Amino acid sequence: MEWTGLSPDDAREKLEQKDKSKRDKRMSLTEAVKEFVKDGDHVGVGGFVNSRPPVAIAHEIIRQGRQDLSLAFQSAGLVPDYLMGAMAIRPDHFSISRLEFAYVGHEYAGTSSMLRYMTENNKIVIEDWTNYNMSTRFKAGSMGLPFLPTRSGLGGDIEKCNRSQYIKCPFTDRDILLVPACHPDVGIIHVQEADIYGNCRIKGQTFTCPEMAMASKNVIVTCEKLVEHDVIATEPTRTSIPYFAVDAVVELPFGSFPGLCHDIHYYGKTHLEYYKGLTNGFRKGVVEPLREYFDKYVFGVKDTDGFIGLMPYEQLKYARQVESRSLHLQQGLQEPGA
Amino acid sequence: MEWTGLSPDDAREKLEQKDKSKRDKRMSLTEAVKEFVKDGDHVGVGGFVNSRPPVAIAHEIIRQGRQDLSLAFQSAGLVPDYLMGAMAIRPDHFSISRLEFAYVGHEYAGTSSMLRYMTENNKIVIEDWTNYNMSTRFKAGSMGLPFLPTRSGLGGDIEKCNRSQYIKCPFTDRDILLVPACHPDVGIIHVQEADIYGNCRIKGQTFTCPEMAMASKNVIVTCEKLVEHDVIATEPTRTSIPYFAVDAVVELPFGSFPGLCHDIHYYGKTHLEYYKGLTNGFRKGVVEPLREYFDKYVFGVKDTDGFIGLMPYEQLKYARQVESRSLHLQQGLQEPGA
Amino acid sequence: MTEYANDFSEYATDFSPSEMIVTAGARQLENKKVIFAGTGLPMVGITLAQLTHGPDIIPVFEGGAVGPTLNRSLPLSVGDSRTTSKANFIQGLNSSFELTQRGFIDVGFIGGAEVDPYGNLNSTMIGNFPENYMNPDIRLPGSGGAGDMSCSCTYTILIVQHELRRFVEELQYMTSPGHLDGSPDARKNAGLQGKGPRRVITTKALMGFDDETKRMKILATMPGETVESVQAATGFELLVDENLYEFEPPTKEEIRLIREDIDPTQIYCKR
Amino acid sequence: MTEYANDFSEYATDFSPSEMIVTAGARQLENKKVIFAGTGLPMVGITLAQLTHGPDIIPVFEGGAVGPTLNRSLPLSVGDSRTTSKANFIQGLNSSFELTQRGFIDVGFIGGAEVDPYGNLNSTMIGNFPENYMNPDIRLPGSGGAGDMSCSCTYTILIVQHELRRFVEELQYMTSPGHLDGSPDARKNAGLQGKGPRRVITTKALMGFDDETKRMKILATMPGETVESVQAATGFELLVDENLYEFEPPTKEEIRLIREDIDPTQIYCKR
Repeated sequence: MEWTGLSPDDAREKLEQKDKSKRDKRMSLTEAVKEFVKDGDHVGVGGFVNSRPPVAIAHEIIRQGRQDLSLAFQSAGLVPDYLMGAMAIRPDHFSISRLEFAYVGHEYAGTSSMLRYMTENNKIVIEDWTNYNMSTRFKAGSMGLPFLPTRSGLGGDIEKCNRSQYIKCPFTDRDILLVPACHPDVGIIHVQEADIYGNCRIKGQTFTCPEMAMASKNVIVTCEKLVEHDVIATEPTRTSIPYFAVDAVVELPFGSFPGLCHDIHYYGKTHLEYYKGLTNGFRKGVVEPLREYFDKYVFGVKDTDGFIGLMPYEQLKYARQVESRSLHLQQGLQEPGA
Repeated sequence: MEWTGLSPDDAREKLEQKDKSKRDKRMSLTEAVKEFVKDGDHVGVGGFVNSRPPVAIAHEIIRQGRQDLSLAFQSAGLVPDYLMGAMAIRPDHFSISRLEFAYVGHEYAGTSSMLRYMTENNKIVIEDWTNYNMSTRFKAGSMGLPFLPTRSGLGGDIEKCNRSQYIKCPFTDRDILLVPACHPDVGIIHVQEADIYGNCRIKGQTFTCPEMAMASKNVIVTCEKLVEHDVIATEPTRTSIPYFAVDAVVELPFGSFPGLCHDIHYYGKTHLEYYKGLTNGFRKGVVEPLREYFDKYVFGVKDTDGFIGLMPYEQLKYARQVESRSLHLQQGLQEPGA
Repeated sequence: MTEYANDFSEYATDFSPSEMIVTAGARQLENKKVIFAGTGLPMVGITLAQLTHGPDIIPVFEGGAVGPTLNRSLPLSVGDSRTTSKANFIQGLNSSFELTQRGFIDVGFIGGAEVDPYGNLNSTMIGNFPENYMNPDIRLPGSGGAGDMSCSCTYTILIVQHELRRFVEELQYMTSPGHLDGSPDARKNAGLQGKGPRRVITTKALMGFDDETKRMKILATMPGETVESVQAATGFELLVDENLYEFEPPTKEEIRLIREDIDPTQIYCKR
Repeated sequence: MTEYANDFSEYATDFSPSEMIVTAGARQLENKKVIFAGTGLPMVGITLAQLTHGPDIIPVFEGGAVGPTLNRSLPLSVGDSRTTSKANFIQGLNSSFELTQRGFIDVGFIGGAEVDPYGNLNSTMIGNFPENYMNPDIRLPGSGGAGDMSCSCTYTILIVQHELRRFVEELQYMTSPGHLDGSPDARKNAGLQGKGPRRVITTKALMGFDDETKRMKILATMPGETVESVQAATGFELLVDENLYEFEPPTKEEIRLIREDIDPTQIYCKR
């Protein structure tokens, strides 16, 4: 078995050796990416499709430039599309060599042109799984197990393109699939709230973020809002990720924009669809607009504040207003610039 | 493999056939036990040691009388001690034939005299596991899997007395243990809050109650307090057990007394130690006081309200007052009758 | 054929293929059942069902929400915050799929790009598999959760656009298992738990599967279609049910709900 | 030998064996480490450590609490609500043990009834195993979580009452694996992750394990004890460390904390 990221025994060994004390882990995103994302790393991408995608972290990785990253996630849209877009534009500066995943796309906003470009032109190694397979792989890692059994991803062709293994269940005598753990070198996750130690509170669906955090060797968390440790300690059953699974805490409002951040803001639909349109164009040979996008929105800014600062205020305001509202309260709201 | 409770395939089949609609599931404890606990059933016991033990349900099962129950839990004290006590006193009326467990005892209050009596006199079949093994078995059941792998319960004699199986991990080539799922016929669980549909909110540690509920064929829940469905729907991330895993909801304050119920009341130490003392006496041949206890506190009352009604009010009040308080706020409080 | 309308005047006369398919999908969903909703048209269908005959349907979304009320406008994703409103229970992907694997989900409602006679779906690639797996002719988005729903929901309902190139005797890649090769106990022998696809809903027909051979058969033709026109758009031979009937058209009320209340900006349901 | 006191006048002169053992246990716990606390004396020891040199110790309890402050008086159980006060994270048993299996727990602090030279523990039964497994001479409570901590904490510290019948060459039943048969890589070959026992603390001695043979060796004798008196209470031959020393007695402050603040009603720590 060739492990991407860490093998289960290596992951255990590294964690045993780690300092698990409760200490202030705040740092800038620049520092965090410098320290925890290396060439060749296996990167676990938090969020789900375009919900809580770690866009800010992805942009910073692109700015700093890395080579030969591999990515692991269940379903994602913006983050792989930004990373593959950057590679398409400046492969000398940034590249990914492998994807382990279940879905790349934007659901309502269509399939991923960058996935099509990379695969149809044979620029990247892929390994297909189902959503549950990938979630299970992170879960196995978070549990300290080399594999978990599953009854998903069987019977068709998916199991033939990945490293899962059949066994005959010794209890039922029926075939069952085992999926190997996934231990990313680094997990990148955006959450609503964290304290300075790294205790995280996720609002709404957790997706597979807690499992990914606990499976990864290192974890960078960006949060909408830093909260007092007392807030965490008052209701510890609401902590989604315990502090000792986190290495860097970066307070970064709009850290998943133009994706959605539950309870904070809805999609930045206008910008999301704008970027999506540029990738569609790129796949059809219209290269320059995508390059200009990166020059302006990623390389042209120092950090996430710079990126968000380029968004029309009305779009940010709309995204905040429309989130978590009933149809009735949505009346009269309309996204500007759409 | 001989399955106690349901086999994984049977458990799946039964659940597929079940009505999973959202409907009012309130009933009396008498009705719930009559409908869902049958002779020969494999019973999953919720709670942990004497925290949230389903005492009221256990008493009602004893009152109604059942034969040949088998019990499954990680660590428990009062519930198995009540059930084994009842069997010791009136084996014609009530009996259990098998225990699958990791620990029977009361921690600070000592080991279980009833476990000693039953095993040392060869009256019961036992199967030893670790706490994590049993928790994993319920978890496997809750996940719809016939087994889960684990690195606990290996290397010693525990694995030799139970139905776990070694395999060589196909990914690491290292030995790893597989523990079979546990699907009780009925799970008995006490929680702090539930709505009429069966959505449950557990305060504090969940122990293994959610997993047990989702693994069991049927589930009886007693709750300290029935809450409006709106309370659940306002913060659904706090729901510990989803409604469709529950078959009967019984509002029953003090349903785990003299055990502890997080945030509601601390142990009824005086009564707990009183009962524990009677079982110690019984093992040494002093039979009558235990019989008198059951005649008074279990058979002599109609229901849980009757049992709690026999407790001195000051003890109930103390148990409520002392719960969740800092040492400072505990000053001046003292358990009456101790 | 008048289960949904009192008389012919209540039928819509102007509706698009997407609207027909969504209406047909909604009508297949029984009230009080637990229904795992795939992305796209299934989300519109489930909302329509909730607003008509199925107010007590329990939707489940793979992002982690069980039993929400879909009252915040159409979700743009199965991980959208709009799938969580007034839910009963919310966790994450592992939880949703474990509930499915355990048997809590009655129906999986899924879309697919390519389907074969046994209801197997492809949403991974067009091209030669395995030779060109790494560089396919067309790369599709991948399984997402569809492969999981297909494996473990008690049964599934599929929505597919009815085109010759999408209804093929042999898939180029099998992403989501249906009845596999149709042999007896094929699913069980493969290690699967759910019973597989029960219905296929298209712009042209409502289809089921033969009890014996597990091959697709026409149960009803959509308004304006015939067995011949359906067969002509299908790349394999379809069986025809002995009780074949004509599917009842959408009512004006159904179309109004789709256009005004559910998908006014035509996100999924084009006119 | 004066790490814990400035001069001899600070030592307690009146203390019980339990109080000695708890003090010794507490002193073995490093500050800022994650420590999984078994029931009974380990809970007293961890609280004492938090109140002295280890304010930043992170206690973990199998009931589900990570990193609580033990400020509500001594828990009567590892599932007690008192283990949850101001915790960082609370779930349930699977979560605690998964964290352990993953490698998040530095130290497991465990009590046991019977121990062998390799630090293997018995807390299941006295009698012939396997013959009399179903009807033992004495049935003990069972593994609880001790077997799990022994398997998967990075290392463990054991507390055992030092009596001849409890220190035996061969256990009647091995509940919690220590160094197994002491052979190289015995734990790894058995499929275990943690490194096994590092310290054994008793009323008579502080012990460790030989690097090569993995057999128990005396590191320090408790006040009033000698190598001979320790050996005389042990049912197998003990090695003696070349740097053997006399263990520093409890200070008056340590005893005061135990008696006044931690266990005033002598729940675990008898006088």
